[in-house]
Order: sequence, then C-alpha cells, then structure tokens
Amino acid sequence: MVDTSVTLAGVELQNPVIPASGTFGFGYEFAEIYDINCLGSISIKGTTRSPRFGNDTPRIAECASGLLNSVGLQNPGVDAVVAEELPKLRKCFSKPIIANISGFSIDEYVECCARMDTQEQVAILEVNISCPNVHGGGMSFGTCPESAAEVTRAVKAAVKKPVFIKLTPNVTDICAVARACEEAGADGISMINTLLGMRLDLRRRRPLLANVTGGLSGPAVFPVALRMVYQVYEAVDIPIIGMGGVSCAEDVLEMMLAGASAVQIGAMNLVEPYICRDIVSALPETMEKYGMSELKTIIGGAHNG
Amino acid sequence: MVDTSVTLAGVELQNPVIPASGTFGFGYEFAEIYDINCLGSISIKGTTRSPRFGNDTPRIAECASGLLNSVGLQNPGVDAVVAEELPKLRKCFSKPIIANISGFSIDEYVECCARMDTQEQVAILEVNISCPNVHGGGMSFGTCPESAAEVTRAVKAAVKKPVFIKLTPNVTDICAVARACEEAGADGISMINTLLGMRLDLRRRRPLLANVTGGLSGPAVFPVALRMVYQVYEAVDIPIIGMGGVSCAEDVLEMMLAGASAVQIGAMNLVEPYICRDIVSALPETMEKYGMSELKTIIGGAHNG
Amino acid sequence: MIKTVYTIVSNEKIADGAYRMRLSGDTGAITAPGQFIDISVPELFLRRPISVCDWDGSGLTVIYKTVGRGTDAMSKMRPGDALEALSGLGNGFDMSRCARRTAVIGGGVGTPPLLGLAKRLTAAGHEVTAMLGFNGTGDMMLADEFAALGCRTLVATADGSCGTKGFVTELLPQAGFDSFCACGPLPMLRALCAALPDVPGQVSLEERMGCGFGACMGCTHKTKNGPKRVCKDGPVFDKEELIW
Amino acid sequence: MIKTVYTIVSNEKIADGAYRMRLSGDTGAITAPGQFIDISVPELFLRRPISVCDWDGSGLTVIYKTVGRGTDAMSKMRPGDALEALSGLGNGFDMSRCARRTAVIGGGVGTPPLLGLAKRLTAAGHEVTAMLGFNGTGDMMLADEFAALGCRTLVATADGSCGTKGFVTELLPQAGFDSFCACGPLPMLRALCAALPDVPGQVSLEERMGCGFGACMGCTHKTKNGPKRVCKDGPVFDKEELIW
Ligand SMILES: Cc1cc2nc3c(=O)[nH]c(=O)nc-3n(C[C@H](O)[C@H](O)[C@H](O)COP(=O)(O)OP(=O)(O)OC[C@H]3O[C@@H](n4cnc5c(N)ncnc54)[C@H](O)[C@@H]3O)c2cc1C
Ligand SMILES: Cc1cc2nc3c(=O)[nH]c(=O)nc-3n(C[C@H](O)[C@H](O)[C@H](O)COP(=O)(O)OP(=O)(O)OC[C@H]3O[C@@H](n4cnc5c(N)ncnc54)[C@H](O)[C@@H]3O)c2cc1C
Ligand SMILES: Cc1cc2nc3c(=O)[nH]c(=O)nc-3n(C[C@H](O)[C@H](O)[C@H](O)COP(=O)(O)O)c2cc1C
Ligand SMILES: Cc1cc2nc3c(=O)[nH]c(=O)nc-3n(C[C@H](O)[C@H](O)[C@H](O)COP(=O)(O)O)c2cc1C
Ligand code: FES
Ligand code: FES
Repeated sequence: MVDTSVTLAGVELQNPVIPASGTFGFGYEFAEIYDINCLGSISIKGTTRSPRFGNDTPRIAECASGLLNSVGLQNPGVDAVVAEELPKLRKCFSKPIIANISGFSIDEYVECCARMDTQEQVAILEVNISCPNVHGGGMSFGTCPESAAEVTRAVKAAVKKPVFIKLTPNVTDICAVARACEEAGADGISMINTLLGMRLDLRRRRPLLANVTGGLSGPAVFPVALRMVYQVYEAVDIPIIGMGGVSCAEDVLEMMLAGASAVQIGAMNLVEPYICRDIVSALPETMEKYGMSELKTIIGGAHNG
Repeated sequence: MVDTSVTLAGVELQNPVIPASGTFGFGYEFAEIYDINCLGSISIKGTTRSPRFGNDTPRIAECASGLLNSVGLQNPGVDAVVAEELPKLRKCFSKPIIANISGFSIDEYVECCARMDTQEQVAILEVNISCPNVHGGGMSFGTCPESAAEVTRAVKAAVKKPVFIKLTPNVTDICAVARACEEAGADGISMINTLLGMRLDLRRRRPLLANVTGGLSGPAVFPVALRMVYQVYEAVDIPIIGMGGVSCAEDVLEMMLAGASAVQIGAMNLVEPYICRDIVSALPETMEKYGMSELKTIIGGAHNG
Repeated sequence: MIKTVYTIVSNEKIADGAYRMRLSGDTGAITAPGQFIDISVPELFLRRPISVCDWDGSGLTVIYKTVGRGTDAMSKMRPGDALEALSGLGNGFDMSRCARRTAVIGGGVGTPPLLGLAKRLTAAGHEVTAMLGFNGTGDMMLADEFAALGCRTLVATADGSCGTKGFVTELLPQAGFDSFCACGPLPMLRALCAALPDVPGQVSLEERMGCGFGACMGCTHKTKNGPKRVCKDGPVFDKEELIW
Repeated sequence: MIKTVYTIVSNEKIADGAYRMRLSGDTGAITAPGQFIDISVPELFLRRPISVCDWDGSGLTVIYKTVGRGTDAMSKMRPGDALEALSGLGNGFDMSRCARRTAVIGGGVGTPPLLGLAKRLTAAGHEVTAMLGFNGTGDMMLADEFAALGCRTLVATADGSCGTKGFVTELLPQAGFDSFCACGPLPMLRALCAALPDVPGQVSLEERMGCGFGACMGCTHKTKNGPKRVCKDGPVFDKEELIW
C-alpha cells in the first residue's frame, strides 16, 4: 500500500489532490455526482469583501488544450459565503478547506482574510494577488515583489491560520515575487494563476470576450506552470501548492517532483467533472508504476543529482 | 479575387505567411516536398557569429498542443550561412528572406547583422533578443527595456536594412520592451518567441530536456501570443510580425486583426510539413468567408469601435 | 447530470448546414424538454452544448447547425461511432406553467427543443401552436413534425420563400394563446417579449459555457432575481425575470 | 518523404507489450531497410517515429512496444482505421557496405528493422547471422522469422529463459561475420562497438524528435564528421563516425 498523504504548513491532507479556486464552485455541484470527501481539500471560489457580478459575457473562449476565462471574480461577497456557502459545503465535505481570497486594496484583503480566518472549516488562506490594485495604478499586486510583500505582511498581521500567496505567472521573474512573499511571512505559495490571453471573434472582428482579455488555463499551460514551480522551489523554503494544466495522475507526480507539496486542478474540472476523483483513484497505481511508495518523499525530487 | 499582399517596413510580400526561424531550417528540406515560392518570405534559422552545436539531447519534449525545444541555436555560424546556406536557399526560393540573428553580446549582434545586411537575398534583419546576455549576468537581453534598446541602437547604427526586434514573451510588460525598441530605432517588432517551460521524465525523476528548461510553442501559446500582439499594436507605431501557435488561415486572420502585418508559423511546420503551403492556399477562401477582400486593410481591425 | 457514452444511430442533413443526430443510450438524467447535453468533440477542449430535441427511454435526438469546428466535426461522425456527453443539463421548460393554449415559438436552430416540448404538451392535452421562423426554405426544419403532432403550425421566412414573409413576430396575430415558450436568437427573443408584454412566457437562452453544470460562473446573466447561470439555473428563464 | 494515409490491416500483440501493425498504402518513399515512418496519433502533438520492419509495393509492417501515450493509443487502433504518417524517413542501412558474411544484431524492439534488412540481404546472396537479445521469452520476438529467412539465428536473454543467458554481446563469439548492422538500446550499441573494434558496422540510433525530416535540429548528435541529425542524416550511422 502506498502512502498518498501530504502536509501543507502543518495541515495534513489524505492526498494532494485539490480542486482549484473558481472551477469547483463551493463544491455542491460536484457533490451531486460523486462523494467529494475523496479529495485532499477544496479551494473555494475566490471571495471578495462585497458581492461581485464579475464581467459581462462572453466570459469563456475555447483554446487549444485549454480555455480563456474572464469571469471576473463573480461571488456573493464574504458575508454570504460565510453565512450560506460554507455551511452548505460543510454538509457534503467534512475536511478542512482552503479559502481563496481576492481584493482590490490591501484593506479589502485584510478584512476578507480576517473574516475567513475565524471559520473553523477553513484551514488555509489562499490569497490571490493577481487582481489589479485599484490604489496602485491598476497593475496587479502580484506583478511586483513590493506590492506582493505588502499584501502578505498586512494579511499575516491580521490572521492566525497559514497564508499561501497565489502568484500570477505573468511576470519576468516569478522567483523574485515568491521570495518577497516568503520574506514578508507567507507560509506557502500557490501557483500558478492563469496566463493572460485573448481570442478574437472573426465574424465580429472584435475580441471574443466582453472583457477583451482573459486568463488561459488547462493542459496548454502545464509546461509553463511546471517550470515556475521548479524555479520557485529553488528560490524559497516554504511549501508550494502547484497548479496549471494538471490533467492526470502523472501530471500530479511531475508537479510534486518539481517541488509542489500538493496540487490543484482547475480547468479540467469543467470539461471532465469526475477528473479529481479519477486522479485520486489513479494515484496509487501510478505511484507504484514509477516505484514511489510515500508521496511526501518525492516532493522536489527532480532537483536531486 | 482577394488581395493577400502585405508590406513590412517597405518590403512587399505576396502574402503574409512566413515560416518561423528554427522550424524551417534553410528551406531545402521543405523545397523537396513542395514549391516553397508560394510563401510570403522565410525567416531562416537563427544565426550566430561562430558555429554552435547547441544543447545536448534530448532537446525536444512533447506538450499538450505544443512542444518544448531546447535546440540552443545550433547553426554553422554566419560565415558558413552566407557562403553555403544562402546560395542553396536561393536555388529553391527566389523571394527576399528574413535573416534571424542571435548573439550573446552586443558586439556579436552587430557583427552578425552587419554581415547579413550586405546579403542581397536578405530583406529584413530579425534580431532575436531572447538569448542570455553573457556580459549582463545571463538575463536575456529581451527581458529588460534598456538592454533591448541597447541591442537595437547598436544594430541600427551598423546596418541599412530594416531591423525587426524579436521579443520574448517571458516578461511582465512586453509593451515596455516594444516601446524601448521603437524609440531605439527598430523598424518593426517580431513576436513572440517561445514561453519558458519544462517537463519531467517520471522514470528518471529528472528534467526531460538535457538543458532542464525549454521553449514552449505551438497552438498552446496562441492566446498568449495574440494578446501580446494586440497590446503591442496599441503601444507602438511600427509594424509587427505576429507568431505563436498559428496553425490555420483563421489564426492568421486573428493575428492580423490583433495588429500583425505578417504572420510566422513555427511549431506546426514540424508536425505538418505542408502547413504553410496549405495556409497560403486556404487564405483567399477564408478571407472571403469573413468578407475580407484586401488583407492589408484588416491589420489591427479588432481595435476599432 | 450524468456522464455517459452514446452511440450514434444516424446523423443526417435535414436542412442547409443542419443535421439531425439520433443517439442511443442512457437518457435517465433527462427530465424536461429544453434541457441540453454537453458533447465532447475529440481534439477540442470545451464540450458543445446542444439541446435535446426529443428523447425516450432508449435514446435521444439532437439537431445542430454547423457553425464552427465542433459542429463541423460532429457532422462528420458516423452511425456506430461513440459520442461522449454530459446529459440532462439545465432546467428545461416547466410544463406546469404552460396554459392550455400555449404557443411554442422558435427561430432557426432554436426550434429543435420545442419539438420535444410540443410533443409532451399535446400529449398532456394542451392546444399547441407552433410558430417557426427561418431565413428561407433552405434552413427550414421540423415544420412537418410539429404539424404531425397536431400542432397548428405557422411558418415565417425572412425571404418570403415559405409561409409569411418576415420574422416570426409577424405570426403572432395569427393565433390565440395564453402562454408561450420560445427559443432562438437573442434579437428574436427580445422582440417577442416586447410584442407580448402581457402573455406569460418562458424563454431559453444561449451563452458560451465553460462547464455546463454550474461550476465556473462562465455563463452568468443578470436577472431581476440576481445573477443566474444559464447552464444550471437556465437555460430556460421566466420572461419576467430577464433584463433586456 | 511523403505524407500519406495508411489503412490498418491488422494490429496484433506479438510479445509482452509489443504489437505488429500491418499497413496498406503508398510505400513509394521507402527506399532502404532501417528507414522509419512518423505516425500521427490523434490528440498528441508530436508524431511517433517507428521503424519500417518490412515493406512491399502495397504496404508495410511496423512493430512497436507500448511505452507511453502514443504507443498505447496505437495498440488500441483497429483494422480498417486510418493511420496518417510521414513515410520514407531517414537514410536506412546501406546494403552496399555489408560484407558477404553480415551479422544483424538487435536488442528488444530494435530488432524489427533488421528483419527487413535481413530479408533483402539474404535475397542478395549475403550470408546473414541474426543475433537477437531480449529480457526473456516474454519480450522475445521475430526469432522464427529470421530463421525462416534462412539466417543463422542466435538468441540471448538476460534471464536465461531462452538461448544464451546474458546480453547479445555474449553471442558474438558464436558466429563469424565481416560486417554488422545493429539496432537497439544505446548501452547495447556501445558494448557492441567496443567488442567489435575491427569489424565494420552500421548502427541505428534513436533520439527524441521534433520533426523527423531534418528541419528543427531537435535530434542532433555530435559525430566525428560534425553535428548530424538522427532523423535525416541517420538514423543509421557508420560506427566509425560515432563518438561514444
Ligand atoms: C443551452 C444551449 C443549447 C443549444 N442548443 C443548440 C441546438 O440544439 N442546436 C444547435 O445547433 N446549437 C445549439 N446551441 C448552440 C451550440 O452550442 C453552438 O452552435 C456550438 O457550441 C458551436 O460549436 P462550434 O465548435 O461549431 O463553433 P465554434 O465557434 O468553433 O465554437 C467555439 C466555442 O464557442 C462556443 N459557442 C459558439 N457558438 C455558441 C453558441 N451559439 N452558444 C453557446 N456556445 C457557443 C462553443 O461551444 C465553443 O466553446 C446551444 C447552445 C446552448 C448554450
Ligand atoms: C528512428 C526511430 C525508430 C524507432 N523505431 C521503433 C520501432 O520500430 N519500434 C518501437 O517500439 N519503437 C521505436 N522507436 C521508439 C519510439 O519512437 C518510441 O517508443 C515512441 O515514440 C514512444 O511514444 P509514446 O507516446 O508511447 O511514449 P511517450 O513517452 O509518451 O512519448 C513522449 C514523447 O517522447 C518521444 N519518445 C519517447 N520515447 C522515445 C524513444 N525511445 N525514441 C524517440 N522518441 C521517444 C515520443 O515520440 C514523444 O514525442 C523508434 C524511435 C526512433 C527515433
Ligand atoms: C473559470 C475559472 C475561474 C477561476 N477563478 C479563480 C478565482 O476565483 N481565484 C483564483 O485564485 N483563481 C481562479 N482561477 C484560476 C485557477 O484557480 C487556477 O489557478 C488556474 O486555472 C490554473 O489551473 P488549471 O490550468 O488547472 O486551470 C480560475 C480559473 C478558471 C478556469
Ligand atoms: C525547434 C525550434 C527552434 C527555434 N529556433 C529559433 C531560432 O533560432 N531563432 C528564433 O528567433 N526563434 C526560434 N524559435 C522560435 C520560433 O521562431 C517562434 O518564435 C516560436 O516557436 C513561436 O511560434 P510557433 O508557436 O508557431 O512555434 C524556434 C522554435 C522552435 C520550435
Ligand atoms: S458554464 Fe460553468 S457555470 Fe455555467
Ligand atoms: S527531428 Fe527535426 S531535425 Fe531531426
């Protein structure tokens, strides 16, 4: 029998498979089709201080081996998430969850994180810093080490639970951002968010998405995500949740060998609703195929030798 | 009859379809299977001052809708290219070509470009600034606006023919780099080069490529490339050669609507050797399908309204 | 919702660029006319949502128009081929809210789901008028089938090549009905709701979808009752709910 | 090189994880044993290079081992299915440089191209010894076929379950030959060339490929005559040329 358990900043997971924020709602759509308690954890839909409708539609565009989304953080706001969504999720998922939090100002991050920090169900705060900084000229918090560190420091000062900073890949030097977060006290790194992309509608000769650009994810981005996880693993000493294009148990192993302590699965949930369950069940046999018995021991294994 | 002709910094092309550097050799492998004179032009394999073997093998890794390559600029050096390859290419391709030039120092770029500038066959110099700067700590010339401008200025001072700077997409703000090149005198922008990526070999638990990382290209990167072309079109006034994942005539039209004056095709040549010819022949009917009669008039069309 | 593999029984052209595909397999998740299935097309990342035209215990029919890569690929599939899909998606039309005299109003390739609806409405004793709008005889479809169900069937074509010349709204004065169910292009639905301000109606919307089952918020529309997902809370909405 | 669509005639398991696929179609571009075809597998980006085992005017045979996604998918293809490939790639073995007494030396799934070579060598009057190395009887293949051609056929297995116990190099003393052609894993080829310093030999190499026809420089090896592309200048190299 192989051991698939992993630990994330002190949080023990039965296995490293976690649906990624924004692709699994608050879990119940999936609980209708399978028992989601087989999952390691769940990263819930990105939550903001106030309710957000998000962007206009079309919000989705198809790409080769992936999709663009410009959902724009539609969510009912942190109060409604705490009052309604978390209790509903609790009914179908008994394990600790990851609260994904977004904001357009430091204040908003802090307030939202502090609120989630007090929720018993929540084990980890995952702070998405890819949003544009409304007080900082609109550039995303995650594109510069200083603003990334600033968010991290502010959130860390306000919460008790482990904080993972979720990085955007749309940067020249992701290691610099990761190091800045570590120095500012982050307990871990989540990576990657989506790659900024675009499609056009040839009939209308206009951008296909109402929002003009969107975020690319799915198998197309896996090699980029893997490279970044590999690089950041060498740059920091805190654990990494790896994601970006993971679509099978082999991909989970690649991510972990590159340096991820756990793995999230995003876009694939949308087109293969059973994918997370299937990966959880394929994991033991896939580990055996590659002679792995204890999953934790392979983390970062590709850096040896 | 539709008009597929376009102009690149004064160079008239019968159509915008150009095989991308590194994926078409010096043309003769393809001339064996079809008459390559149907192409708009050809961007030849990246040439350096001295011969280069490139990286160790494996140099190729498969990805979803694309591949990683770490060829590492294998080429016989500019003297051999001028003495042997260009005359051979001349025999099977009668149109002006694009000379793709790489270097690891400003001197090398200048010397190599000056040499190519005197070649009658060469209409455009395409300066690939994704190589690591050996005098600048190994960061690629293309990741910072200052070093990109420096290469541009130095090359421009040494040559007469139009200079297109080929940008790397692995940056936070590609518009800043493009603007710096424009200000330094570039006649055009070629974009994008490959996205830095990686794959692991699960059996060996090591990076699959001998070089550890490689460049991702193919349809997987199309949305990222398109977004960057769209952004740079708004940032500069010089023409853009768009590339990254183009695999059909529709993709060519999307690239041009986003702002490209011509389009290169890379990875797809490797798996579909007839792809450039097929795109050239599909272009007129595809234009008609979308009500386009004169290709030049659609350049940047997605920005209107 | 179930994920299942259907077998293609037939796949025939029935109008310009429009095909009828009969599938055999598990229809257990389909509970109402107006629901859709989300079809996996080899080599393409996203599934293609297509309405169930009609179904029974052993299979279902879909009718689709070829507009891009996915539907083009579907048109080349052959009897015997497997077709993987998520089935039983969306809410569908609520027959309990249809009046005894109900109109089903379809535009172009929006008509197919109305056939399954009309069949069930007539079986349940409703008096059904079918009003169908097309560009011309070329893309006309299903009119005979509606008639065969016993529906009063009125056709409008934009080019006047069949039935009344003009849009489907031209047909409205020709029939009496006390509720309607509609499916078709957005401008048609908008015109319809504007023309029938006092008649209760249900309309089926289309939106580009990420998942098709409510997970991604890719398909959200603003409604008077807050944001709603076309795939899960729809595709059928009460016309009063919609913000045009 | 041509790009062509073959039809699968048969696709049968012939050893542990190894399949023989017969293809009918255009073999006009195949000019020498040891050449390969580059197979397009649906949903996968890169083509899969597989050596031609044998061919005639109407078709060819390939033998492949399932080691990953591409070969797994190939093993599930069925007679009648279409298989798109680039055909007639690489240089192949140069028979004019084979001595009258030639050994063909294969390891595992490196043996297939040697069968087509042995057939042509024996037909041309060469005296051919086939030395074949496998892990055990499980992955053993083609020994009977070599024997049926009239080759003296010697087998070595690592586990001793058939023939001589050990690697294929163990067989070398058992036969006399004045040139050899080899295909198999790199360590085997290296050991062979080290064991036969004075015998002229041609060896077939493998490398991960981008294009398979010389365009990308993805497969380059350093040789004593400069950088050479395995796909175009090879896969067969004169053993003297190689740098180990
Ligand atoms: C609930 C629902 C029911 C539908 N029922 C039918 C039906 O019964 N018959 C029929 O012919 N069509 C129907 N459609 C439209 C159908 O989904 C699209 O025509 C189809 O997805 C186009 O795919 P493609 O690959 O050919 O086109 P492409 O343009 O190549 O598709 C690219 C992407 O855009 C999406 N897309 C393109 N057009 C539409 C559209 N109109 N609506 C939603 N997504 C779109 C595709 O799904 C795909 O993700 C329905 C749509 C929805 C949302
Ligand atoms: C000239 C040549 C002739 C060959 N002839 C045969 C043959 O006759 N029978 C046979 O069983 N095998 C042969 N091989 C090896 C065969 O190409 C690989 O086993 C096959 O490509 C693996 O594909 P996969 O998708 O199953 O494996 P994966 O590991 O999933 O493939 C991933 C990528 O790596 C490449 N790759 C993996 N292994 C190899 C390898 N050993 N050599 C080259 N590329 C590889 C694949 O082509 C693909 O691009 C030959 C290789 C070469 C270069
Ligand atoms: C539809 C959609 C919505 C998303 N919403 C969020 C979000 O709210 N917060 C967040 O941090 N990431 C969000 N993401 C990003 C994913 O969590 C993940 O980082 C990314 O998609 C890469 O993983 P993948 O390639 O497996 O999809 C979203 C992605 C998709 C496709
Ligand atoms: C095998 C290979 C070799 C390449 N060599 C070069 C090169 O020498 N110089 C260069 O500027 N770009 C080189 N590129 C990048 C391509 O020219 C192109 O910018 C990139 O591949 C994106 O286009 P694509 O997605 O169509 O492949 C190479 C790409 C590949 C796949
Ligand atoms: S398409 Fe995902 S929620 Fe509707
Ligand atoms: S694989 Fe492209 S040159 Fe050999």
